[in-house]
Amino acid sequence: MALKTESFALNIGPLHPSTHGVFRMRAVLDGEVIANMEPVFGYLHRGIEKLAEERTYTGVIPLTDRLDYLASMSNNLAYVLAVEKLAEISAPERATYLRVILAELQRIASHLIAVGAFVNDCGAFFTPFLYMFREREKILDLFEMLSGQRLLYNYMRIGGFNQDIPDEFLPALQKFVSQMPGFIDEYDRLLAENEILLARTKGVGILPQDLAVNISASGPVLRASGVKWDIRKADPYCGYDRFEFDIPTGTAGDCYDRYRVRIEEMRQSLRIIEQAMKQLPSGAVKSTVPYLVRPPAGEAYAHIEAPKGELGFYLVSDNSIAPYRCHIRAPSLINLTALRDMTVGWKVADLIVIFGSIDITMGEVDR
Amino acid sequence: MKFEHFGTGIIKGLAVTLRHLFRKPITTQYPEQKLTTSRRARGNELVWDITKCTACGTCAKACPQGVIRIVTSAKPVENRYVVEKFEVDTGYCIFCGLCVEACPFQSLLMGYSYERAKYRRHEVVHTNEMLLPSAKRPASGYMYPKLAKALPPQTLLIERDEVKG
Amino acid sequence: MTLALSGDEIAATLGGHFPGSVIEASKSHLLVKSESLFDIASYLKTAPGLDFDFLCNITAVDCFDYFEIVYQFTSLKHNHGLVVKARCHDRSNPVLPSLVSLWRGADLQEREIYDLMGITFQGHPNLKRIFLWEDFDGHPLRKDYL
Amino acid sequence: MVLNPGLGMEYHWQALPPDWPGNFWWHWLAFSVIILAFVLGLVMGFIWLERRGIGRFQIRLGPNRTGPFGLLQPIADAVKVLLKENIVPAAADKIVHWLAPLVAFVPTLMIFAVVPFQDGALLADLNVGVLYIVAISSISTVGIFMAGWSSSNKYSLLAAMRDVATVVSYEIPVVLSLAGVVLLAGSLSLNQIVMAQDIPFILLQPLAFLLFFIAASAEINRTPFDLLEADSELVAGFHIEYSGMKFALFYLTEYAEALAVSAIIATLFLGGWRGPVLPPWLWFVGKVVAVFSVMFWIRSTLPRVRIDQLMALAWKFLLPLALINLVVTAVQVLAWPEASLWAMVPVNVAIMAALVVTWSRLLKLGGGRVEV
Repeated sequence: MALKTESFALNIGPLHPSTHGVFRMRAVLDGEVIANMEPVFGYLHRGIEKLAEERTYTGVIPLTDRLDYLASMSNNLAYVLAVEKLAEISAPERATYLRVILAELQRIASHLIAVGAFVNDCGAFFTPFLYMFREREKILDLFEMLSGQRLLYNYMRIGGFNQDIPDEFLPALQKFVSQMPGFIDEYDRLLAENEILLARTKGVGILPQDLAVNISASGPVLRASGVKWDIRKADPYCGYDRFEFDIPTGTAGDCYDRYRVRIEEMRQSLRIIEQAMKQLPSGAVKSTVPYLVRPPAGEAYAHIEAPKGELGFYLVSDNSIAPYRCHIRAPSLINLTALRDMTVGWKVADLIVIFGSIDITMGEVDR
Repeated sequence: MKFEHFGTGIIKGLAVTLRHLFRKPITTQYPEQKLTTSRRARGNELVWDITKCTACGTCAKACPQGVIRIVTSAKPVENRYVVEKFEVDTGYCIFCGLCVEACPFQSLLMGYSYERAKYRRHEVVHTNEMLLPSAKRPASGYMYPKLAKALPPQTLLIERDEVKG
Repeated sequence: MTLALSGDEIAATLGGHFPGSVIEASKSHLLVKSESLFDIASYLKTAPGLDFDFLCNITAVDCFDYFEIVYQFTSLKHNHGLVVKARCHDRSNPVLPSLVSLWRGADLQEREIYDLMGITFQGHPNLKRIFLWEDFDGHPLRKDYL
Repeated sequence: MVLNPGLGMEYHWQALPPDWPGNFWWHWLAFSVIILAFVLGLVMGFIWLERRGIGRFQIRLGPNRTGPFGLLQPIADAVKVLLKENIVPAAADKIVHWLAPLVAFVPTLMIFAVVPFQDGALLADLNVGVLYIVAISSISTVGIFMAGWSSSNKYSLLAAMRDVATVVSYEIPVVLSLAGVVLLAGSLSLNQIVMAQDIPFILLQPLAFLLFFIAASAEINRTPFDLLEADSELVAGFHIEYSGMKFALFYLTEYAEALAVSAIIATLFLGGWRGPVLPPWLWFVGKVVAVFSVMFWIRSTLPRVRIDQLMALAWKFLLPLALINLVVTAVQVLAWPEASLWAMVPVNVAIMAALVVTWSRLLKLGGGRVEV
């Protein structure tokens, strides 16, 4: 006897524990299976690109903090690199090294949340999440020591930093770097071979290599699909070519690979930090930059390998003190392009896992 | 890759959590136990040194949110401007610290204190006297390393959490 | 280092295939006619030696007289990049061909430009507002939006 | 066949300890009060224990503001929940929505009627105790399904469907793994089973214990099988539209079920109230708490399985192993020499290890994309 069945629409979000903010997915379900899925954006749209057009070049930096609020340092870096490219300013050597250290610390912090939240989405009851928050907390402590705030740092400036690092920073960082590998090993013991996690993530939400390139995916999502593409290697900024590190890549492009790539990237980041700490020169942290930067008319695109992917700032100047146009290439948004392809045919529970494995921040998706 | 599909991973994970059971909790009991914030803390309110202020208005221009309002008047006898009203609407303030960086006469500092919740909307607007430094409203060392040196060192989790993974 | 290909050289090769389609070529970018944008893009994607398989970024700039759409192409294979621009002079109804059929990465970015800048991309499978709600009036990133 | 309605009651009456005061009705009243107090008290204890325990597993403190060590936290929670407004969705099926918490809670409470707190100290020493538990415990599902259905919320409905599927599948391994114990003890009465455990059945029946623990956790929806609450997917599952007293009942049910399973495991596998030195009821409570501690330890560690994996686990892993265990036990009961019962322990542990390892190799939980 054939049962009469009917698919139904299920709104996942905007207020849902696993949408990492205010994201909404309109899923059409056939029982538990997703027959169709449409992402709905815009619940956190603040018009940052428009706001940036009315602020001085320096005044935009606090705005960039609020893009990917889990990786504010990387956003600052991408923006100041774009302005420096536009205004042809170069930061002093010490500042570039410090930028590398901070960007890599930020990558670890962001990946810790990404992995923790991802495992939470798989259904773990906050334990891995809180273990990872503990290490993130240590990084936030370091950032607080530098910038005075824990989340929205506003620390980088056009041409360097607003102030030099305090004396107690490097010993604390050294301690963190020496402790962190042990903690990463602990996460691996907790999660990497867990049969349930493997069952939930292996082979789930596969993003094939050609599709990953075609949708302009970047960051761990692209690398998990097997593409060895990292802007730190491909287009080095801040002297990343001076450091030795590997680009971890996945093979299958499934959720498990994305999780593994993030864990491995943390190890590589620690390697970079160690090298940068050894090579850190002394000297000024800010080059002489006029109080109100007036870049010559023109345009510049600077991109960095942010924790979520390729974060780019496209700035157009009309030789005034405010950007004429400031476009943000947000990796979180673009990585979501293939969400429908990755989720249709999977179950509701997988939808959450796949979405969690992409690792987005709504502040960056909606801007 | 080798996966043993008979629960070894689960048992390993259980061992990790069990080990954590015997570690010291890393949380602090907030209202009783307080961590010392960073010496450069960008705390809640601006601290304004009226004696050094020349009413130049640079801070107001530097503010990306436009929350600083200065009313000045000229004092031709002393050949200088005086501030009649210095008003900060901390409700709109994003505590970015750009005004402190911009101040050329070291008369504006970030506050070191926190816990400044208010019951009324108008109470977040701070004017003249409310911004002056006092024992309750110490200034932080943000942009001023000398001030920072005098403040107590920040409590770091890394110092408290000694256990190696 | 991602090699930024010079617009001049690409313009020279393009001139043979698409005569008259390149309006302006400089060291930094390539300005093409909006009608031939799609053909040029599909050529750039597959032409041997170029292989721009990665559409890095699309953005639009309101220059009052015209809208300038900036495409940043990257080739992951050869590690080089190219900036291609196109212009829309009709302010009331700016239209460009959509590149979604070539790079699906253009999908959300074109929707974003449509939403905030009001440029219609012909051939886009799902062109509707992305950040703002459906009956929102105006396009905020235009310079005349107040 | 004519059922003799007097038989069970008489049997039960005779099974009472001779020095027990009063008559049958006094016994009934006293034990109803004891069971209610036991369930409510221990459920509150469990809530406190779980929150504090998970807090420590997660290197934080857990609730510690209400009373010493936060001991009054469950009471504060209860007061808060009871004072909350009772909100019923406009589109809900009101009567069913109202009935569902009761239907879910009462059977859970009824399980304790046959659980012995110490020798003979139980409400009804049914000679079909295990059967009674199995029968009564699955009624809660009806309540949960009623809740999911009547809320007219899609999340609740999904959760309700998941629960029904889970219980239907997991009832079988539960019964089969209990059958091994029953074979060994030679009785369905829980008190008799406790009496039979000179060696705790966890040692004689390790495989049955493992299967029962997994299956029972699934049936009462403890992590990693908490699919019908699934806070990361279904927000709160079947009780998403419940508030106030009715929500409190569901919350109570959840922990009462955990308590019931802990009590059953303690009785059937850990020797129930038997133990040296300490008074029997304390042994019983201690064992119950120990079993529950393992449950929240697991909860604090593991992610959740998916619904199809849950089904696969039941049908491909638990069911065949339970059947094998039943056959092995039956053979052992027939052929094993009575005197050398201790020798059975290593044999059965070895059998369990071999079976679990080999069967796990055959089982693949991952992947499995469903085509639409």
